[in-house]
Amino acid sequence: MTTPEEHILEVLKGLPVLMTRSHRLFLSIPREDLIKTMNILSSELAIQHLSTITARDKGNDLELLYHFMLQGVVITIKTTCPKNDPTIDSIVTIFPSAILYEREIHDILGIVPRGHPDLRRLVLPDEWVGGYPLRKDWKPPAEQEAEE
Amino acid sequence: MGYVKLPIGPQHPALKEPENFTITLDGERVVNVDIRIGYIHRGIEKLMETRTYTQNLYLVERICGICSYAHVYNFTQNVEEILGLQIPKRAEYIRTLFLELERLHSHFLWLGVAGHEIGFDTLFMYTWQDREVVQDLLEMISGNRVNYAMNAIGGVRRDVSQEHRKKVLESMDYLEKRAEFYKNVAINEKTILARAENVGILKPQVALRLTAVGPTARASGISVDIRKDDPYASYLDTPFEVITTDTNDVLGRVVVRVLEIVESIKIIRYLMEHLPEGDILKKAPRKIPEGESISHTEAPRGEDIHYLHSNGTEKPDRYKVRTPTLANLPATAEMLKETYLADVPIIVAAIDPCMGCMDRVLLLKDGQEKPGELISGEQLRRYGIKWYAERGWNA
Amino acid sequence: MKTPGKMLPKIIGFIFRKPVTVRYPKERLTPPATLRGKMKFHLDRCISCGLCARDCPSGACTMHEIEAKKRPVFDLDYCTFCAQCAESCPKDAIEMTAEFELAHYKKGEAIVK
Amino acid sequence: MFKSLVKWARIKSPWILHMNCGSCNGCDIEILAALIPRLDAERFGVLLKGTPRHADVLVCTGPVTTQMKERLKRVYDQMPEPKFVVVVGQCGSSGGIYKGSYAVEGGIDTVIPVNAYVPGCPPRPDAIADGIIKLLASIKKGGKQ
Amino acid sequence: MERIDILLSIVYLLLFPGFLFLFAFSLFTEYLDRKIYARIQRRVGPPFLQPFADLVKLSAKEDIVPEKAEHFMFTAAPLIGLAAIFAAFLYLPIVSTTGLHSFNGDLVVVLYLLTIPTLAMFLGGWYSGNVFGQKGGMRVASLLFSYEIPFFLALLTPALLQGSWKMADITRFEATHPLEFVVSLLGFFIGLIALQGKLERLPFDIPEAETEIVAGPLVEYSGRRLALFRLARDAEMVVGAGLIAVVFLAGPEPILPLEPVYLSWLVAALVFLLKTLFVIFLLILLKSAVARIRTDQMISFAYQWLIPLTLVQIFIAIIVRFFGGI
Repeated sequence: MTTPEEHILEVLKGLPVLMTRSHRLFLSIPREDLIKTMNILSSELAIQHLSTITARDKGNDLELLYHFMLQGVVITIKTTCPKNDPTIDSIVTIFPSAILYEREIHDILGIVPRGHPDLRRLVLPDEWVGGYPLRKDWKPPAEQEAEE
Repeated sequence: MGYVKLPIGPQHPALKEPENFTITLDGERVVNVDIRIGYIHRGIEKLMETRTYTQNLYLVERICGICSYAHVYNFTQNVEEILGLQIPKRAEYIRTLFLELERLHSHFLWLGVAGHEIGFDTLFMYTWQDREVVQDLLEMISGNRVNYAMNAIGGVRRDVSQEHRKKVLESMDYLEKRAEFYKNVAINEKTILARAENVGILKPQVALRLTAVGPTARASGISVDIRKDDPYASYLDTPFEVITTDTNDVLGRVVVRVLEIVESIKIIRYLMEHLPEGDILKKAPRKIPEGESISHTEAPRGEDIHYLHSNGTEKPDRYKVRTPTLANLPATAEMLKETYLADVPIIVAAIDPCMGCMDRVLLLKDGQEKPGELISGEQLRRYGIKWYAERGWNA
Repeated sequence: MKTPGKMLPKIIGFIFRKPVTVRYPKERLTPPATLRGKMKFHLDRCISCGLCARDCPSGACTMHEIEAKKRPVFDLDYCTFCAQCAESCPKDAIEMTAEFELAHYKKGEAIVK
Repeated sequence: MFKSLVKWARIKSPWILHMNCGSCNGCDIEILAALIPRLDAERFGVLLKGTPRHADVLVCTGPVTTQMKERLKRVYDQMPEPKFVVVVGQCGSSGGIYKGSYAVEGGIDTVIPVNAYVPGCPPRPDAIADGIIKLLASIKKGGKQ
Repeated sequence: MERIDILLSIVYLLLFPGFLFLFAFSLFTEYLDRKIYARIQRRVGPPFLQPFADLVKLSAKEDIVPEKAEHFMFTAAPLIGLAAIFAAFLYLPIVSTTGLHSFNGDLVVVLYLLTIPTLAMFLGGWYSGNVFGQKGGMRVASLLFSYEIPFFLALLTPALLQGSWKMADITRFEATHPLEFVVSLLGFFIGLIALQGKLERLPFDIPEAETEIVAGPLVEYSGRRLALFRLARDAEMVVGAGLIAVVFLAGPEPILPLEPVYLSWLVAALVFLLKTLFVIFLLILLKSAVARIRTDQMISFAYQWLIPLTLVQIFIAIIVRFFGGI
């Protein structure tokens, strides 16, 4: 019997999959390939469980991590987008539960998922004007004003 | 009288935490639900980047007061993975003990809350009284009833003595009897059945598609349990079963939780009887090398996943938390459709919502899958704000 | 059988039995000895290292210069009672006691020096 | 005579409204735990009410997030006089562990006047009962009428 | 002689068993209700004077009329409710078989008077201008018929058996025919359940379901008016339970011919009170071990079970009467 990891590695053969420890797989892809990869995950691996989407500020780039789970194995798809063009294809049509997580990253880091059906202001209060708090160069509104 | 919009929350007796469900009603039937969360967004993720790992131990605990230990466990597991630190076996067992005690207390708490939501206050009083037994154990071992501050990076801070062991085992006997009693009440009391059976239906396919987790998913017949799928702590050693039911309704969620109480009791017995000797704490450095790690655990409410990226300093570079309640929200919106107003509290309660967890980053969720079904989400929201301002009620 | 009032036969007797209530404040629950309550500070053991203030997660413990000696001052309004300060202290100058009735009327009234 | 009767009634019948202004739930469940058979706050006449119109004592928890600030104020304004506020937990008292976050105000008393503080994270249910008793004692002594 | 009559009337109206007594007894039943409920939950429960303290405290509180509320109706609703209850109480035969103003058909008058507090509740909720209050008011109104019909019909049974609409006659008849209770046993329980619904207590506290619509019609009420509503609720419990005690359990009967006459009145009142307390006790037990049901479930319960069963009861009564009575 093959373990879930072996099964995944078999399907994703040819892609640069990194295994840090058992049950943890990482795969870095360019952002153009995102939808293609997601389709593979969804159709060939029959993954339905998107755990969450993490985004982080790497300095000049913003890194996105899509954490999926299949039988206890966490598969993380990594991709980046530059800070001056923070857009990414939305995966809502493939994974409906991403609707929440994409709004979250839109709100706290200002990444725009293209094709997202409902991108209302969702981070922080409605009247929030202070920018994206989880970016590294972010400062609290009070400090921003003081600098100006 | 046409459609009525009823705001439940942010300050509402059904929700012990501030959230807002704007419910559109046609008579007593729910036409639409708009879920607005984020009232208790405290910016913890950003705050964590400004604190040292030691300080974060306590901050991460306060993401949520009910499943606090699951969060701390995830945090320490992440840090230890990056450090490559193997913690002592005894510490591992004590951590598992706490994870399970927490599940016990959370499930008892939930039973009471569910009883309260359907007006069964006697059940609420009884389960909470029994919950005190678990709380006493937690307090006895850790020194606090809720935020235990039990973990340190590299192990646990307090040991379990012989005396504690005896007390834990005694309490388990009592709790097992009580769990049996509640099971009987839940599946035989007619008025509970009237409120729980065929209420809040969540079909397995829908549950999978909307990534329901924890007892919510297991009540829809999906056998998902991180403790089995990706064993952490000492779950590999411990024998236990994953409880599922296939009724897909609130009653199923009650039964799953009651049976999980029984399973937890079994696990705790095993742990207490096989507690290995040895150290409980290994010294860890203050600076954590660069790296990244993902940790997920089966919190009482479902899969709780944390991501840590460290950059070689004393403070984390990015810490991300996704809590089970957030994952269950889309499913809740689905369950609420076409139900009665009276069922709203119990359906919401059935996922065991823990808004404190969810709101550490702010989110705004619109329950409508298809915007513009009644009026668009944006209009609805504007209307809601205006409504509050006009009525001055609790907005 | 599935009937309403299933619990009633089992619980009706409680009307005539003694309630389980602990009549606080007349009677008291005995808190366990491990309880993390109000801390006690031993000035004679303190070496003014400041480790407690460095590790305090909530800024309850701050270093102040009192009578020509740097020493920690604890404000209970900030304290999370995590006992990290007691753990960080190399000289065991901080000790947690089981005292937990700390309610007060004004902010800043509950200070441990 | 009538005045002292009213005072007596006020001390004997504190109805509470519990409001979470962004706490982690720890304090909230401990407040509820003060109502259960173990401590039974109804002995002091405490009833947990759902609407601010019925309540005498507002029991607040949490560091007051930006979003809850206005709502806390409004709930406080809706309560009929005389009203009292008890803060439970360290984050409600001062912002505590969340101090410095962009999303919190830092303490209930930055928004509304507070009559009593109960430190702890979270306090034991008996400590919360102690807070209520101390509040009632201060009403008895005079305090706010 | 006449002067003494007037004096007695005043005493009857104001002191015993009139307003003051009803006031005190209502508060006592609330205490009893909360205490027994607490004891079933293994708690100590409130102290003896708790309901009184609540009442005094509420009366001394600030009284807010929300801007959105219709001022007149909002203020009048609790008074209407309380007045109707107090009026209904006067007709109950308490100290003797006659009551103060006993006449043929007083049973029907009391039944109608008992409907008014419900309507007052609806009006209060509706005019409070709050969406929860309106929702609660709607629920009050929509549930009205589901318990009013069985309540009326169930209370008819003894009247049918006896052939009179006068409560005094009914109690007298019951005192002499104890078997009558057995025949109308079903009606007694239906009356109890319907009364529970009328009082909006568990499992029928749908109009003020705390976890759904906060406090229903009472959401905007504060201070004095809330106190009046609470008092009306307690008094309604006393009067409703008293009515059931009168109609099914023979009220103050059997009356002992004691000398002087007020001693026999006192004993009669005591008997009546004990019977009322028994009914209230049953109501409390019913409350303590059930969950709240839904509006639709309550309506279907009323139409599927309560009403047909009441009709069965009435049928039994008619047959018994047809074959020569008991």
